[in-house]
Amino acid sequence: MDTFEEFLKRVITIAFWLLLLGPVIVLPIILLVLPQFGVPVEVANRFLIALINPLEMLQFIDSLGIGPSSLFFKIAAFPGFTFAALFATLMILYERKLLAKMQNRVGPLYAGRFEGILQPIAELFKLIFKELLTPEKADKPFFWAVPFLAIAVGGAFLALIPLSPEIYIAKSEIGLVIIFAILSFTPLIVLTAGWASANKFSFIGGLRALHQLVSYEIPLILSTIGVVMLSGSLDLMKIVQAQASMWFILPQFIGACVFFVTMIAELERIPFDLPEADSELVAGWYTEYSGMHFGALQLANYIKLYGFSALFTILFLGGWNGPATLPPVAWLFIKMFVVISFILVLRGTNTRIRIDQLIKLGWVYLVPLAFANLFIALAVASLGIA
Amino acid sequence: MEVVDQEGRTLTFSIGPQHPGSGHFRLIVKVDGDFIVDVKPDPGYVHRGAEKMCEERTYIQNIPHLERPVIFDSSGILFPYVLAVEELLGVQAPPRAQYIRIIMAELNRIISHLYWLAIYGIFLGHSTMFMWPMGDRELFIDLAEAIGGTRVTFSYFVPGGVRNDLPPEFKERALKTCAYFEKRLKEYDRIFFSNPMFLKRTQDIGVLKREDAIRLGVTGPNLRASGISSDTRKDEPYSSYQTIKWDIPVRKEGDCYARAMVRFQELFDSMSIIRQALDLIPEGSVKIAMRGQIKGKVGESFARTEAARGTMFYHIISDGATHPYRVKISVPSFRSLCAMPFLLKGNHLADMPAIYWGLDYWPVEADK
Amino acid sequence: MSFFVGFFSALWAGVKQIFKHRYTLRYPEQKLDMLMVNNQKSGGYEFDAKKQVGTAGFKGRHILYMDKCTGCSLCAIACEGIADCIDMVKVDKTFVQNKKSQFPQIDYGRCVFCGFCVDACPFDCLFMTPFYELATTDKRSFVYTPEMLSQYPQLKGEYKFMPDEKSGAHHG
Amino acid sequence: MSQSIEKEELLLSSIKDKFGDKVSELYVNPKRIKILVDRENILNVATFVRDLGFNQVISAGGTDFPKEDSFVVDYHLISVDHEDLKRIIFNLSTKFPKNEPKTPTLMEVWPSAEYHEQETFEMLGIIFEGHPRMERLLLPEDWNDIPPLRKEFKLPSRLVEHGSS
Repeated sequence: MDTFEEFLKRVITIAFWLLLLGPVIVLPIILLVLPQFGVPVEVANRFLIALINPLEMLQFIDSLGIGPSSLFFKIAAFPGFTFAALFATLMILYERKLLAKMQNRVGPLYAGRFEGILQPIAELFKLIFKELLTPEKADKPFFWAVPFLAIAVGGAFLALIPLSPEIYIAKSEIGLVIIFAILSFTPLIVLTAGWASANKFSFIGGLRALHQLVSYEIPLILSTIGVVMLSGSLDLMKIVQAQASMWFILPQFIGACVFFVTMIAELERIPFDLPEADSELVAGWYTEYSGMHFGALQLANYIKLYGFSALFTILFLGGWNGPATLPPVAWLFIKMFVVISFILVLRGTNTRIRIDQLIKLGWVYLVPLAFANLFIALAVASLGIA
Repeated sequence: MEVVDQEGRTLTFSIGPQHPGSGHFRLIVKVDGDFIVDVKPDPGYVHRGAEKMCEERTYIQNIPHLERPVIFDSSGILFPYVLAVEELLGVQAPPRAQYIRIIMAELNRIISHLYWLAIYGIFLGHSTMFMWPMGDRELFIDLAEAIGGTRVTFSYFVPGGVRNDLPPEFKERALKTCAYFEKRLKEYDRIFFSNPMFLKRTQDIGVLKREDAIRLGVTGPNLRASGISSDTRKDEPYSSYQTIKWDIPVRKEGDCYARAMVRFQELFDSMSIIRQALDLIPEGSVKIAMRGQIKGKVGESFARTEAARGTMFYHIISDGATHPYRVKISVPSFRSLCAMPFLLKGNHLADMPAIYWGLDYWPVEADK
Repeated sequence: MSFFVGFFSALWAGVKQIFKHRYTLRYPEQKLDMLMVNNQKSGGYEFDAKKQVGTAGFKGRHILYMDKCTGCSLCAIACEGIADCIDMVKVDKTFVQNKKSQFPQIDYGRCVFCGFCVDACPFDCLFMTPFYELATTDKRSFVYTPEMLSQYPQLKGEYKFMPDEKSGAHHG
Repeated sequence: MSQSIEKEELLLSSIKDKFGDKVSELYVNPKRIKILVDRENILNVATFVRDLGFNQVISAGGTDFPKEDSFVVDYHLISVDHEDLKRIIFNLSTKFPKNEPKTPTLMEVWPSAEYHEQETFEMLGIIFEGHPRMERLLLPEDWNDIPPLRKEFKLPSRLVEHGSS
């Protein structure tokens, strides 16, 4: 039974031989095979040259139409999904370190040379190699669909959030409405997960999540109407420009608080993580998910956290407005960092609240506050302060 | 909140032996929507037959076994066994040993309460309140380890006294630890006990009124939280507890919050008891020299002490042999089995962890 | 209003801990200094047979002084009801005070480190050392023969003792 | 330390003149009283003792005496709120032959005795009449041996290793 070192030695030797023999054997084969598929020869030549010279790679990709300026690159890479996924993994590490520091412990330490920096990647590999269990009586098609739907909703939600005047994926007049339209999918996904995994705990978790998400969408949307009234448009770009003089958090403080609280409820984080209440419901609606399913759900969760904190900064903290010393994107990320830290710190100092207290908080306190916020916005707009 | 068990509306499931919320113990819960309709506790998953084992072993060989039900309060639950055996032998532990026993029992009470507090935190979703007590517990485990030699099960009390004396300069170290921990407890209070979210989850939930508490046979902190000041250390002072002055924390409400606050206050009291014991401790021997096998006189003896969870009680019948004829062990957690269905019925499912662990029920101890 | 006061004071109590020092004892690199709690010969728990009283010390792996052991197997009898892990084993060397040349062999797969064998030994030849690193990969190597028990154990690997009161579990 | 036992004497005399010869007093020590009652009138003695002030049963256990061919069930009672009774443990015990192991349950008097009696039933096979749940509590479902706390039940592990030692 060989130890871990021997296993590692074998993996490295295999990788070494592949890298050595690959270009010598595989590439000529590609060159012979590609023309048969009608790929012109010089395209294959440019691909080979691009492999060696990164600058050449950029032009090659541009010529194929998936360069940095193309829509595919924007969706797939920078402001879109891959960036959000990387940002999410960084946030997972940041949360675990922050939580550890608050609890007098050290947090992930041994993965990666410097203080556990590679912990998310290590976890990703672990989850990839874990077995994907499907409960025997589960409703298989739906059970398998939920992780992808969750990531789809998380990803789609990002498309409409601009990071700076030039960096955006989709610019539309009614960006805010589309975001909330996408977000209203999450209760559906959660319920199908709860029902499809044929487990009593996840069924109850699914019902609770349904109650929580549905009843918290109303204050979520209501609290942003004040912002829309002040900025006069639904387009996130214009909202940020309207905050050039004064951030909306000042006139709209109540709206900002209501939005912040409902945001935590939407994300199912600690004060409101009823569905995943591990003390009585094992793990809520994602009890039965294992391996990369669970990885996908966690990734979707953190992508939504990234999206929501970006939305909060744009709506209330004046997005990328800031003195010119730093590029606008940097200002957005600094403010987002503060918002994210506050959300993560909440996890360290709060207990979970009960489902009926949660619903009561939502209907009895947040909705009236959101309405009151509308009148404040009306007063502020009529007095012409903002 | 009266919840009636209509046919077809209830969902029965077991918060079972393999569940983060119950430990090695099963609660068969019938739920109607979010309300618990009926609860049937099903203990016995970690039953070791401690009482039958005691009949096969000599008085000394029983000591490591009788610590196993609650390993983090091992001195607390071993105390009455040693007192009962001493009554059988007709001996009395020397005064210094009595004070050392007080110190060990109180150290174990703090360790046990901190373990309870950590699990209570994670049950209510407060992960910081899991990590802090677990970290601070190490302080007191180090102190007890300096005396008892091991970290958890010390096998330190023997009939006739204690096995070894306190290590040198134990007093300074203990006073330093207590001073540090009292500062820490202020932080506990701010982050947990007066945290409004914690109050929402525990106040007037699982209310055990005064006469219900007596009727259902609950003892220890659960009883004191319902307005009855009954503490064995004061009712029937043993091992020179009468020379130590402290007042028992008693609260009227009888809900989960009262139980939590009684235990929180007991942390302070235990530290002040340790300080007083360290001042009052006389010099002298710590153990009556007893060679060879111990034989009890024919007859029986029973003794009770105040363990962390409640009144611990032993009834030993001996027929003059080196083995006890019968050892009846009555543990505090077994008595809170009766109160559990009464408290859980009619509450939300989400209150189950707050009430269940508020009673400080330890499955291994209840199964013995 | 008191809700917000309580909420934010709890928040601040949590955030304040970020700047305090850590509890974690990084085990392989740092180890707790169990040795020599009160400078006895064996460093751990000892029992004086004449005075029938022990001296405080860590109850770790045993140490057997074979020059004093007479093979009376009282320790095996004491352990019989508890963990039944001491067997008397023949040793090829001959000792003057041990005619049957049988010595205790301890199976640490079963031992609970209660120390009653040390109490039972009338010749003060079985004590305990503060050595606690007994983990092995197969159960057979848990059994320590008398010769192995008579060598004083050393902590393995390079480590530095928990340097001072500040770090590790000895804080405060 | 000779403690005054006149409080215990007072209690005993009040029980004696209420029940006369039905109650036989085993011993009265400082802080310990033990009386023996037979099965028929344990119920009213129990209610009387409870009204005296002993409102909690902290332990109810049985013992098997093969030599006298009898079972003994002991109820240990404490008082939780009466100042002068707090230090006393009152032991109410009853003895009955092994061939008809039945005794009335004291659940009406002290509801908390329910699980103690259920455990005694399971461990010794003593049936408590009137007890709602005379069933298995701690032992595994497939336990088909005799009740384990009876003397004739030998622990298998002890027999194998040590023969007849």
